[in-house]
Amino acid sequence: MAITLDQTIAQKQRSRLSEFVGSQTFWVLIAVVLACIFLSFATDSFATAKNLYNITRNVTFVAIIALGMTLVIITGGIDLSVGSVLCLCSMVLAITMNAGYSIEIGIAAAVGTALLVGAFNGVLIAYLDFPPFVVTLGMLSVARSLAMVASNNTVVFQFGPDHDKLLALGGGAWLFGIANPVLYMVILALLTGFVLRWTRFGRYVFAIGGNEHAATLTGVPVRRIKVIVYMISALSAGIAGIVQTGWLGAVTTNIGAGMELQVIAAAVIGGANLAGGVGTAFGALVGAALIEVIRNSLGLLGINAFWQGTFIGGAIVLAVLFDRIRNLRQSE
Amino acid sequence: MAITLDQTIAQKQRSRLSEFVGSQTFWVLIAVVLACIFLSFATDSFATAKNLYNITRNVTFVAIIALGMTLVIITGGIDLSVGSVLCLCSMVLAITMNAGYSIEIGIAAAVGTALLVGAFNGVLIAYLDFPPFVVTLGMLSVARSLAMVASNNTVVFQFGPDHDKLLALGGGAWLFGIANPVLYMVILALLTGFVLRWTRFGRYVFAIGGNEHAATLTGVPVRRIKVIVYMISALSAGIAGIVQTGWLGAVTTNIGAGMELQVIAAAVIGGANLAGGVGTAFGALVGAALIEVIRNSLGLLGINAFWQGTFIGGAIVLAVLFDRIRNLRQSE
Amino acid sequence: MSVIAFPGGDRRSEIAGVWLIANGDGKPAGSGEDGRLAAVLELTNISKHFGAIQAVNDVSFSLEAGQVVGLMGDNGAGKSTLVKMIAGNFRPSEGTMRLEGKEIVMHRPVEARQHGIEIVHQDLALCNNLTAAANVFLGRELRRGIGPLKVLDYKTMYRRAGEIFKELKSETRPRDLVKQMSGGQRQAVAIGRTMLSEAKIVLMDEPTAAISVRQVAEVLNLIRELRGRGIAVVLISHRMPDVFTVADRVIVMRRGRKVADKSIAASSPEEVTGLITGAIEQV
Amino acid sequence: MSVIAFPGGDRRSEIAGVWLIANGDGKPAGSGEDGRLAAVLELTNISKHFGAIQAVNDVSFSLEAGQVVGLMGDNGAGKSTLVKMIAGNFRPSEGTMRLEGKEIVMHRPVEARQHGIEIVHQDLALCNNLTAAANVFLGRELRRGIGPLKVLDYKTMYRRAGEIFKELKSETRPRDLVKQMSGGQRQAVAIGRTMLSEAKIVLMDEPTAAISVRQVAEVLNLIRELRGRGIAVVLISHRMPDVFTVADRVIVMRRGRKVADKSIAASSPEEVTGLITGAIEQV
Amino acid sequence: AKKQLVIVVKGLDNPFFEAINQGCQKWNKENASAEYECFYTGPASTSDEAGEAQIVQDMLGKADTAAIAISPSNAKLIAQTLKTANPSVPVMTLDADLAADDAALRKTYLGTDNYLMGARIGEYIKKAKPKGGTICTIEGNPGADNILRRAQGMRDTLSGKKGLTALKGEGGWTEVAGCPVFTNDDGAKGVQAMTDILAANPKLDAFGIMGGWPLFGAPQPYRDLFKPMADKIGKNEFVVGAADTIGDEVAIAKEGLVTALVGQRPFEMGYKAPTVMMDLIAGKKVDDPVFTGLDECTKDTVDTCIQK
Ligand SMILES: Nc1ncnc2c1ncn2[C@@H]1O[C@H](COP(=O)(O)OP(=O)(O)OP(=O)(O)O)[C@@H](O)[C@H]1O
Ligand SMILES: Nc1ncnc2c1ncn2[C@@H]1O[C@H](COP(=O)(O)OP(=O)(O)OP(=O)(O)O)[C@@H](O)[C@H]1O
Ligand SMILES: [Mg+2]
Ligand SMILES: [Mg+2]
Repeated sequence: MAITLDQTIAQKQRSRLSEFVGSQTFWVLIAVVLACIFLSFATDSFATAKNLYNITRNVTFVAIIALGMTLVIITGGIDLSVGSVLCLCSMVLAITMNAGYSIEIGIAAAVGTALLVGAFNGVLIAYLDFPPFVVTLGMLSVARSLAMVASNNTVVFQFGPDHDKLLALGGGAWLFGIANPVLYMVILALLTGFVLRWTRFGRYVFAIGGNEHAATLTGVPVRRIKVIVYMISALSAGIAGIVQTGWLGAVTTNIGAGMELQVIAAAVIGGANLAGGVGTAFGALVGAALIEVIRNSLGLLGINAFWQGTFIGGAIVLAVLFDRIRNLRQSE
Repeated sequence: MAITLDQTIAQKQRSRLSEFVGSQTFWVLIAVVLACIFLSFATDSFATAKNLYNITRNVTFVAIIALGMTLVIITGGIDLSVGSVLCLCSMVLAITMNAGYSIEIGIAAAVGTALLVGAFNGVLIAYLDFPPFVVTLGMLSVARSLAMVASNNTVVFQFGPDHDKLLALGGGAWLFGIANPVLYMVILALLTGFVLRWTRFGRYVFAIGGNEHAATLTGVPVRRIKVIVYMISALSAGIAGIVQTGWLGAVTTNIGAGMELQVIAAAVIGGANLAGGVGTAFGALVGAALIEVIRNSLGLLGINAFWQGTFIGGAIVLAVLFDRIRNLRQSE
Repeated sequence: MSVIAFPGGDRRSEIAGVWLIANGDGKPAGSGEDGRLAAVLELTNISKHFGAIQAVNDVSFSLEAGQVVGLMGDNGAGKSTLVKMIAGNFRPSEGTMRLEGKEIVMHRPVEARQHGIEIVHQDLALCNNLTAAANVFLGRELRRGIGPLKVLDYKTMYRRAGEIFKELKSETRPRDLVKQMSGGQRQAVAIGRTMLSEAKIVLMDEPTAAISVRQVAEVLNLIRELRGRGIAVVLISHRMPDVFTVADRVIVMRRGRKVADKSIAASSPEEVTGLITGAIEQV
Repeated sequence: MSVIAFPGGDRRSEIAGVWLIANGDGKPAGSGEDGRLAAVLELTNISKHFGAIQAVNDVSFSLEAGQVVGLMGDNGAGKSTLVKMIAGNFRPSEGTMRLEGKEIVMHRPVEARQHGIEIVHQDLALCNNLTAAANVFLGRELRRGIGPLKVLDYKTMYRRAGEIFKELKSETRPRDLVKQMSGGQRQAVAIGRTMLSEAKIVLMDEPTAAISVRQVAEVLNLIRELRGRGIAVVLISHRMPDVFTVADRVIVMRRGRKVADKSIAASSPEEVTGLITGAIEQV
Repeated sequence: AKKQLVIVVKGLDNPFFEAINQGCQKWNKENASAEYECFYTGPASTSDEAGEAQIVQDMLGKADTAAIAISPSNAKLIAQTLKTANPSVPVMTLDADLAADDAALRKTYLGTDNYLMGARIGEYIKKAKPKGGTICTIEGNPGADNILRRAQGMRDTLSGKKGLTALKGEGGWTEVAGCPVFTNDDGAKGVQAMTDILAANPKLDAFGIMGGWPLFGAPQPYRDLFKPMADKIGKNEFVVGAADTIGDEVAIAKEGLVTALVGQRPFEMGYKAPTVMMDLIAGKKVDDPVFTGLDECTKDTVDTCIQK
């Protein structure tokens, strides 16, 4: 044969680009872009600076949590508690600051709470082999209940001496008129992307999702990694909670209710596979963007509120349809 | 050796009883019984005919859907749309009867709607290989939206000529003072148990959950069975919706909201394994009962309402803990 | 159930009894008169591609009753794909199959079974959460009852599965979950499936991989017994000694094509190795 | 990367180069002076139970550098459990292990590797969603960078994995996903892991099950090469010919106990078969 | 144990009901030696209608319960529950009432006149823009009857006609496409939807906010949205009439970012309920309904508008 062993070994099967073009993330991105182009022509109000500012900002909260969720999903797990954890962390932040502590202490308390909750989830899942669905479903209930207990179920809207700092943190636009939450989202996405691709930790996350047993046998510290992953997921919810508190300027005990399903939808639309082993940080953003663009467009196009659920539900299914069709074509 | 091949082959490894005693369902049942005994002594009001009547009736709606959900979970799937399907079916029933049709036609319309929704879910999952989580998440959004469209978001509380029949169906107590919904639940549970244990269909449901690939290779009509399973799940939600409508006497577009997580919790607490292959009809009832007893007891014991979520979430985790501890002890 | 040790000499009649019940037909089929072998199955120009992958390419051969054919080839040569087509798991992209002279097209594994074609899959295709008996009868559960109301006949299934395991000399309890079973027991369950009805053809996809020498000997014995009954057996194996011990004929595949089809007596392990690796192009 | 065909004669030095880089130490370890074999590993009264199951029962033996030991036994005899203990996957319930005379207790697979013990697992232990190179380096990724900020060194890992596959004569592309690979390629990836560092002991749990004759020959060659370098090899296999071709010594286990431990020259396939099945009680 | 005067609210996740709880607790503190105590409960989520009915049953089954005040989220359902339970203790409604034909099931209603509340919001809007214009109604949970009643009150006032479900030019007012918007009691969602509606309809004249979520749940984005329009609001070129005076809402009114607030007095409800229940137990004659007042705030009256 003319092809030597060297050549075969050196061969790349597919370039990174062709791989990306074949991915679900790519098709969803195309859908988002097409939708944006369509809306720019169909309505006067879509392609305005103000609307784009709003859209990008609205995307962030779901997107930030979807980054953490993507890690969880890559390991083959799921985290249903994120909406409640967001609520709990916002409340801890609000109460701490309301009691007169500085913003640093408030954020530290919120982050600490998030890490604690995540560690609890993670330890039960990794060390006691609980099903992630069950543990985080329990936590969904517990975390919101604790937020009620902590706040005595009141609206907190006074954040003590650092009130304005907190509002600036979440509501300001420090750079080129881009909303701050968007900056955080981009930074966190780059960080997540970097971790997944370039660090040993990221490699292990994928390995666990691909074949947990194999990862254990080859000496990957599977349990430790899993605990960290659930801590990151809770942390991302906590960060979203802190930013959202700064944006909203008030915390009630029902913020983040039902958010878990939106976040999971965003991650899955962006290409994460609930069976584990597959997912990207970029996909999480794209998935969140698709959901927000649809929501925004329904408002702009003046579509009856009753129908909105149908469109959003339909979009969730359609996003995955691309991927299915491609797979079906390939296998037959 | 003294033991012949015949003896070995004839040997039963464990009796059905010892198997049951080792199961999670058993431990949860014990927990339910202990809680009931404790409550009977701790409060005057628990062991009253009226309270028991209420508890048993309250259990039914979650329990009926948990029966269908258990089938889905045994095949290794999940159905997040049940709460919305319940709402849609209730609404279809209400609107049909409100328009002057008889109760039979109303029920037929509701059941037809449920089967249609279930078939849609099932076909996407079985034939197009969609992840169940995604499809039913989409349907969660779509079905409720359709209920809003259908009812124009009004409260329906007039059920036409057969109004009283419907209320009797759901609110009456035709037999020994047992609430009608309880009767339906028991009948459906016996039916589900029978199907799972004694029919070929039930056998196939377990086979698919155990090893879908193997089931396909041996000629089990995997796709057909999966479609039927999702239809049954939607049907159970539809039946619960019909009964609940009869009990409530009014339908709004937010009944059944968030019910999916309760139902899944009930099934899982009762011993169904989200990885597939394991689950019983009896377990679904026991799981639903545990949740209801906890809810009821918190009220009777006068525990601060804010803490309720913590107790219920904790119970979900604890229920699975029994099982985990047993497994850990066995494996080390 | 009987607790008396099962006397070896009886075994044959006992298992025939099983088949009699299952089929309502005790006559062993397929074996021609006085040793002349009849073609049971004939494949003509069978091909199968998955998208761009040509897994099986223009393969023709025939199986004769009472003949054991070893099917060998490198990993990915297309062996499993070929037998799966015969077993009704895949439909050929091209080509025809004839069973006892009649062309057949199968859409589902059940149809293959109705034609008397049984298969033991490479990965055994077992459901860990079911009992051994349930696995043996998977896809053709026995039921009893009247009219449309039929329930699973647990008792008979346990009994028959027990009889089959006895015949296989395997210490496998029909009521145990497959999850807890050893490799050899799992093998027995998978092979047990082929014995439910009077098969004409039994396809075995690496039945001897990863089982110990003891069980290998048992599987080879079983294959001999099948041959004795006039059943055509296809044995896929990477183990040269197995094929040369038990097979009458060997077919070698390379990259989806058939590169050899000759009697064992006329071949040698060295030649077959050469054919598999490509050192020998074709014979 | 070089596209020039790789000349066979160079291979040895090339792979030594790989090890040099990996270990910073090119000297083959473990081979005693002028052929005298030193005991590398010594197991004393090792037992392991899982709950009520006694998987390994009071097993003692020693491994010597440059010796290939065949480990045989029925399914469930405890072979995998035994080698997993040596590889640090399980800790023995009882008994001690001595590496080059020093008692060792290992808590994690990483520690076994640090001691120079490598294992190829029975089910290969591959992650389908990762590339071949990622699988080879799983658990000991190469990283570059300064201080605490270290990133994965993709380039070097691809290059080294390529070199290892070349050494194994396997047409395996380091950048391909394992998901799409053939049985032989998967095997190459799993075996490739053992070649990352200068091992003293390589444990192989059924490396030849379900791969074709061609690859079997390659694996056996590789084992010979390991022996040549003074590495102790434990080969678990159900394939009698493999063991008798390549092993110097054979250990037979039955129901968790060691029932034989003798040199190949002094044994025979028949005897070993008898020991496995229990026809011969013990030697 | 003391006999209990039970208050069952729609859901614990709403700060409005917490104000009721505060009133209830204040009563307890002031009446520490009384033979009764006020006990506050409800389902975790406002959307859990069946859950509320179950709690009502539990409470009616309890021996300690001396009287019960219910805030029904699904009026028909609670009516049905009461019918079957046939309670021996006095029952009243609080904050939200049963339907007119079920009125016999409860002794009295204590709370806001929701229709009047909507009508007052409508009057403020009408006063600011007598010629009418385009409007968008922001509602809460799609099933919430009190919110629907408020919306009806506002529509009736704006149009001068009874019972229209959507305004199409009646009285000069038109509801734009995509409205009403349901926020599901989520402040952020409410503001996001309002932002979209404003973007799609730059010439919109008014918002009628029937539940205060966008203001008290997301005060900062609300400010961001309306700060650029503060001038127009001041000049009545743009009108926002909103419900409730919870949290930051009054401050927002002070900044001139809302034309008028019409608030309920939940604290008063919680505080008064035990007394009303004790009267019912004692068999005294009680008015039906007992309305708690409305607090109406505009930019000029913010410092005095809230009844203490
Ligand atoms: N369902 C499928 N979809 C796509 N490709 C497939 C499928 N099944 C098999 N193939 C491909 O077809 C080719 C032949 O595979 P097959 O399993 O028949 O090989 P084999 O000879 O049985 O190998 P082995 O000895 O490893 O079992 C391989 O390249 C394989 O990847
Ligand atoms: N993690 C575990 N937990 C419980 N039991 C185990 C575990 N691993 C192995 N066993 C049991 O220990 C015994 C020995 O198993 P082992 O895998 O070592 O056998 P083996 O000799 O490798 O067999 P095979 O040839 O089939 O690979 C078996 O009875 C097995 O069921
Ligand atoms: Mg194969
Ligand atoms: Mg093994």
